[in-house]
Amino acid sequence: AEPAVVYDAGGKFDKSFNEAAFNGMEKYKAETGDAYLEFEVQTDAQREQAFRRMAEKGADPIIGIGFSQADALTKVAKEFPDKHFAIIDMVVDLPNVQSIVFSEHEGSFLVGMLASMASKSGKVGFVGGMDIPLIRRFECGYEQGAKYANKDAAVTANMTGTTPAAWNDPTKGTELAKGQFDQGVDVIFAAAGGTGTGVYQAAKDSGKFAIGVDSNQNYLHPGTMLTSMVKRVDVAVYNSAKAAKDGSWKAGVTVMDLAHEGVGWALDDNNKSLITDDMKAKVDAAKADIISGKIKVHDYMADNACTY
Amino acid sequence: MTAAASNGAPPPAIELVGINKRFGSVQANRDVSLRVEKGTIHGIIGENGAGKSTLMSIVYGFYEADSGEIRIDGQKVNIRSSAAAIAAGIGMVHQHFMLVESFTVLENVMLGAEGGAMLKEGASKARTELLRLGTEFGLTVDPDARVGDLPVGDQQRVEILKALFRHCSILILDEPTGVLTPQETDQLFRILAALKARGVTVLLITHKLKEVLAITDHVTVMRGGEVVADRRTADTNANELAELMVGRKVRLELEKTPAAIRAVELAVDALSLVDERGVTRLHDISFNLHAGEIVGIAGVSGNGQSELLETLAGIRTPSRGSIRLRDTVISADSPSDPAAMRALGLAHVPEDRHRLGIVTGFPAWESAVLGYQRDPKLGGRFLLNRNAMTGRCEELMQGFDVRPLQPQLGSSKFSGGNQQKLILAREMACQPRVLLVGQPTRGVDIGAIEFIHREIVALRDRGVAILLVSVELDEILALADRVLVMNQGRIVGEIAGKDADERQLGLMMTGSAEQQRAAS
Amino acid sequence: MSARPSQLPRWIEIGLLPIINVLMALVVAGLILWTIGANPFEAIAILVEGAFGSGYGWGYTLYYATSFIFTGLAVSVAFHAGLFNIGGEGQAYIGGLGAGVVALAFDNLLPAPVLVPLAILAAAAFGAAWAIVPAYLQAYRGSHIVITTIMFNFLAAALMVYLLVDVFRDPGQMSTQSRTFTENATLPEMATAFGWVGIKISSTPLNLSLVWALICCVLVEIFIWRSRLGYEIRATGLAPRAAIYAGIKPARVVIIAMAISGALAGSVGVNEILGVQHRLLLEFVAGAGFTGIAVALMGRNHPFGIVLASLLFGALYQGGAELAFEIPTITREMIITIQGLIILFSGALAYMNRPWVERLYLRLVAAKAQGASSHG
Amino acid sequence: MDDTFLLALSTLAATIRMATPLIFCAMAGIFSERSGVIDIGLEGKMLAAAFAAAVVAAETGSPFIALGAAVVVATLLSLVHGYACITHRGDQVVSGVAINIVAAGLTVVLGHAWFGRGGNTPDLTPDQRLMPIKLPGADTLIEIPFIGPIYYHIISGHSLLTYVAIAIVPLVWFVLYRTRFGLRLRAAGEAPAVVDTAGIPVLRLRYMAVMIAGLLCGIAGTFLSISMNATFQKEMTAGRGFIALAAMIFGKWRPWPAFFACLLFGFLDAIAIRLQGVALPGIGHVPVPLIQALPYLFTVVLLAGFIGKAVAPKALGYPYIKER
Ligand SMILES: Nc1ncnc2c1ncn2[C@@H]1O[C@H](COP(=O)(O)OP(=O)(O)OP(=O)(O)O)[C@@H](O)[C@H]1O
Ligand SMILES: Nc1ncnc2c1ncn2[C@@H]1O[C@H](COP(=O)(O)OP(=O)(O)OP(=O)(O)O)[C@@H](O)[C@H]1O
Ligand SMILES: [Mg+2]
Ligand SMILES: [Mg+2]
Repeated sequence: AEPAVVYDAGGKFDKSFNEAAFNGMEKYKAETGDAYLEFEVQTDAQREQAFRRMAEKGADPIIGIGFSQADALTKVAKEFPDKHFAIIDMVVDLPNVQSIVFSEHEGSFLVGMLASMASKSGKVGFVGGMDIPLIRRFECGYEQGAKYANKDAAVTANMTGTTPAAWNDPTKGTELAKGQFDQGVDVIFAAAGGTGTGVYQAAKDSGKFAIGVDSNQNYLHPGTMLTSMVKRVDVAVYNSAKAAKDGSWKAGVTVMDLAHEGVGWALDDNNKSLITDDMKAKVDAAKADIISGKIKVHDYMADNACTY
Repeated sequence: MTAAASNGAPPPAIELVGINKRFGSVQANRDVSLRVEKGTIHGIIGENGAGKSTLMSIVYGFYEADSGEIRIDGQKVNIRSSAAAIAAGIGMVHQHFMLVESFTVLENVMLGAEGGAMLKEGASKARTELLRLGTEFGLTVDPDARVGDLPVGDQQRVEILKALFRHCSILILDEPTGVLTPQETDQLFRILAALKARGVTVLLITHKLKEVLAITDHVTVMRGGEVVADRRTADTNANELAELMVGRKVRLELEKTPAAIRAVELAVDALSLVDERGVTRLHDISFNLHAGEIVGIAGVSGNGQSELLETLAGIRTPSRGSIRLRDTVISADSPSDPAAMRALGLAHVPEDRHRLGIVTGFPAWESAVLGYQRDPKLGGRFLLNRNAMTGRCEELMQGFDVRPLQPQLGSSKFSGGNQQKLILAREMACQPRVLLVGQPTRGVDIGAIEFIHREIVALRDRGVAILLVSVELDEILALADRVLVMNQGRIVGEIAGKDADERQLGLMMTGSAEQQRAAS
Repeated sequence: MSARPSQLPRWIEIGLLPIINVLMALVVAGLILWTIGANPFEAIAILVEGAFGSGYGWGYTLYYATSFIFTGLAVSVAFHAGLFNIGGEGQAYIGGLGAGVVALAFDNLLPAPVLVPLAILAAAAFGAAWAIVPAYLQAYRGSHIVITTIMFNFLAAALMVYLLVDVFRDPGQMSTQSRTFTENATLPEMATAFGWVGIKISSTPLNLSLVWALICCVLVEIFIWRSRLGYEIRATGLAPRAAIYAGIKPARVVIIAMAISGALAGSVGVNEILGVQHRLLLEFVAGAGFTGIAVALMGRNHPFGIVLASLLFGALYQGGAELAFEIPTITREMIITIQGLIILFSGALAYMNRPWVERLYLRLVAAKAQGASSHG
Repeated sequence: MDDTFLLALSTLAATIRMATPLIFCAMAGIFSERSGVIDIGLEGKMLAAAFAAAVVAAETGSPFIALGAAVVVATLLSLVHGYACITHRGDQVVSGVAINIVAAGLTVVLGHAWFGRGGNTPDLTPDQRLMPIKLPGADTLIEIPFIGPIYYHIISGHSLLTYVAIAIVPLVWFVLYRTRFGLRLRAAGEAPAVVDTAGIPVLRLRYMAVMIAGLLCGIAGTFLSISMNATFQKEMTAGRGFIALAAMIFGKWRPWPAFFACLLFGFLDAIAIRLQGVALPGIGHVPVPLIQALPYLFTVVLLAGFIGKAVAPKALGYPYIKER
């Protein structure tokens, strides 16, 4: 059966995690030659509709992208106990559902370290899309990482807005970035969907650094993009589809953390000149420490607070 | 064409041949033919809805005739837009002013004749020209005043100035005197005479036979969309014209018994009103209104009569002084509102019937209960009963001969006279103890005036106290038992109705006005 | 002859002309589909079939239409008072909050027959409250209602983000939503309701809110066109000065009309929160408030027209989704474009076809009359 | 002290940047609405223009050709609006809503068809964009205390289009109040029948007005996609058209007051950005969404407290029907 993917409201080209899922499916398609089904939801009611339609069409597995899909997916997964489902960023406890969650805070910690090591002013910035728990988890890990690398580092954080436009407002992103630059910030990590493009552009125009999110966005502005906090939704989606094809599919929770290469930071030709050996060494060490448990990165979701 | 010119006599300035115009089911003009000689003043009269305005709008390119021909100076012309009419030398003063209220006088005059892409150069020329026209014709208006702030009389001047400013050779005036005082009317007629002397052809629509007889050379009578008669003014008289218009004999004189005055219904004491902009509109007004009498308020429009009516009706709150209606005292401290005043038995026929008296977007049966929408007879606690409302409307229409007798028809589709009759019917039907009436016959035809006047007197005879505001001195003289003259927000004189005459009232109204003007 | 006093019979006016308009929109949409390589006939067949071809399609179409009826009525009631309420979006959002708050507070205490009506009232009350503030500011402070209602949309969004993240969210829960209500606070699905009387229909989000929406239509119809207050509202909207003359207090009318408007918009929360989601969540209004503007105006501000226009918009949403399911090359944005074109052609260009239809009709009538007279 | 001074400067500079698209759109709205045509479609026209500018800049490399293309596209949409509302007397609000929706959909459809990547257009290089301009002497004058930094931060360093935006306000004022065209246009919005009886074609005037509105929206869109940003992104106007509409009403349909309303909105936004995360004296940390709500709250308060009643052009929203 063909796999199916139901993207979240951001749409499959959000330059962010929906797009990562899309990339994963494209890779699957390229490797296996199998087609896949997809749908971009526009209203909340369409979520359930989409899962059910995919199930009725015989798709397998059916992958829901984003925490908002949980309720609809739960409902449909119960109706189709023989089908395989997967959900990203959320835990759904059913025997036919694979829940894939990412340790964004760990990845954010590493790019936070890089940010404060690259910063000359000791001030680093964060731009989030909306003030929601997921984004706070990014922010908290980033802050902790920045302070870990330089305990005097100051973190300035901004959220873009409170309507869906917050994820698609590069102009506001530009302005938020300029506002932070004016306060002395010289590296900004944006976890704000399409708004991030504005942040990166502003960094480029002002000769500062920016850090991408979800996908590897280093290619956007070589020389400006210090790195990207990658969240391997592509890998997760690919694995899930592949496992179903191979018959090795398993239900349960998969935690995509540093140890499992589920999150991380991107180093490639586009940014290698910006990352000194020293920086790389320190980050690699911290990574090892996190994996070994020596460094505890605080998960905002653990206690709804950023305490570390 | 040239043939006409060759036989010696100059061709008529305007000649209309077989004009037809239909609006839906209404044949507004039926095969209308008309000749207007150059350099004459030509009157057009007819009942409300006779098709006069429609005809003139066709000449002015505002409507397009379904068939027929227009000839100007013997040449057939095709007037498809106002621009074409203006190019043909036609100017028009519309029945409903065509003025931008938020603009200044100067801007209104310039609109369409700015004299260049930039306003500056044109404006200074226009200013000089206005000054010239002002002195030449005695038509002075402050060029920088906002038109919306001007009294209607001045707005009328602006309309005429607009036409003169464009140097038209044919001037159409659609009921220009409806809002003017006798003095202003005289002045307008002097202007028209001066224009005529200069070779301008004037077409004058009016409901006032006196005016027709006074100033026109020819008169055309219309009825039901058709021309029913054409007369040289010298060869006709008021009674004949009235009969031609209405199609029956009309009694032009109102018969009225002396008033049987009873108790005071409405007592106004030292009433003053300062408006939102801080201008004092009413100054220390005091008078009593008794049951069974008609008190007329005479005055040039814009001297506080409208504000007086609105204050008495509860629309405005007095700034000082008081109004006592039966046992209720209304003052700044204990304000009232129109609904409360109605409940006390006060009815009000507003001056501005289009904007106040009816809701033009409502069908007649809804407008027929405006102000009485809370009347328990019209429905239950929350809901209105449509049958009751339509029934009420039909009764009112029958009682006052409102035509057409169609409660479902949109309020705006009735002619002014019929709208007015409906409003009067509505306000009189509630058996008020006090009736405020503003300009009850403005723009209304003779037949309807006769009817309305008789109804007002009949109401008085039933013991209602009536306050009548009118700029028509004829009307005041015909109806009022007592006349108060208003000027600049004050009452400047009082005369018993039987002693009053036009000249004397006119002097009181304007004489002091000129004194004031000279003083300031 | 002007377009105003129509000479067309009603079946042309409200039947044939709208159909011609929608057909024109479909032709243009078809052209666009054709340029991107989709088969327009197939696509339009899927769209129509998807919206109306099955009980399932009808269910979704009517479910969307329910919200649009509420917001369309909301816009129209304000419109009758001469007010342009752009704030339906925010009022609906806060209405949902009202329903949700009551549900969360009492869903373990009160039985459904008590709680659901209470939550419905709360939705209306919260929506009304959110509309009354701009109304008050317009009535007594002269603030322009268009601006204040736009601002109140943003304020509602901000408030909801705050509440859902920091107040109503279960700690440890990633989703920006409250806990799910118990059965006591849910409005039954239409499928369930039909089940009570033994009729089986497909399970869709369509719920009893539709009945409430239709009741609201009737109530609005009666209120606006037959009640004393409705008379006063319309008088104020059409002729403010005449209304004052008639003893109507404009400030009172503004506040009452906006309160009713807000209550109607707030009822979107009944459909979405009590009927479908059974929990509070972010962005559940999804533009229904703005769609209500187009719905009201296309429905000529009349409940019956609003129901028809809502049905059209509901069909576009549901049929559009089916189109996206069935034809992979047709994206979400393609469907948005088609929706926009249909609004353009059957809404804004609604009068475009009238002159020629009128001419044609009059000619046919004249020919018939002539034929009849020559034969008779 | 020095820090607060610099903060103030940066806030003001941000104010001007944020206000730029609003100014163009508000002026566009003034033209259209003063002629009697409601323009809810500012958002859609700006969005379509942003798209056109980004596409053409990427293809031709010239920001000025891009500007021209954006203006053409936005003006074409205006013509659609005019055709619906002026010629066919369609509802002006519905037409505007339709334009907004079509623009939101079509930009992505076309962008995706041409470039892939979900409607984003290719990233632009600085020479394809309208970059900030450093005014002569900015670098040397900055040494002068007080005046220097003001010159450097606030006056210098903006996009060409920002300067155009500021210059356009007196121009709009001049056109509206000092030219024949403006006089007629304002009259068309107040009393179209008067304009008609003065022999001036009302419909043509209104068409001109909506086309000028299109032109100005075109510049606004260009500013967003190739000056402020370096790419087009779906729905990147993010509601600015509506805020501009609010600014226009706030300014009572007059150019200067509307201009100041735009600056005010820009300023409140700039302030709110800088207040996030700052502990307010006496209140402490305010939740971020509430800070984000401040500009809107302020607007409501200002509107209720200080601004008199706004009266729309009398004929606004009414198609001119000449009965024949
Ligand atoms: N725009 C219109 N649409 C429909 N019917 C109209 C229109 N204008 C005029 N009519 C009808 O045409 C007839 C003639 O109207 P017209 O305005 O010419 O009358 P009038 O002689 O000027 O009346 P009045 O003395 O009241 O000014 C009326 O019966 C009216 O109902
Ligand atoms: N849109 C319309 N539809 C139908 N009839 C109309 C329309 N507009 C005007 N009329 C008719 O045209 C005639 C003249 O209208 P108008 O408003 O000028 O009334 P009027 O009697 O001339 O008013 P006034 O009392 O101010 O002189 C009226 O008989 C009215 O019925
Ligand atoms: Mg007339
Ligand atoms: Mg008349």
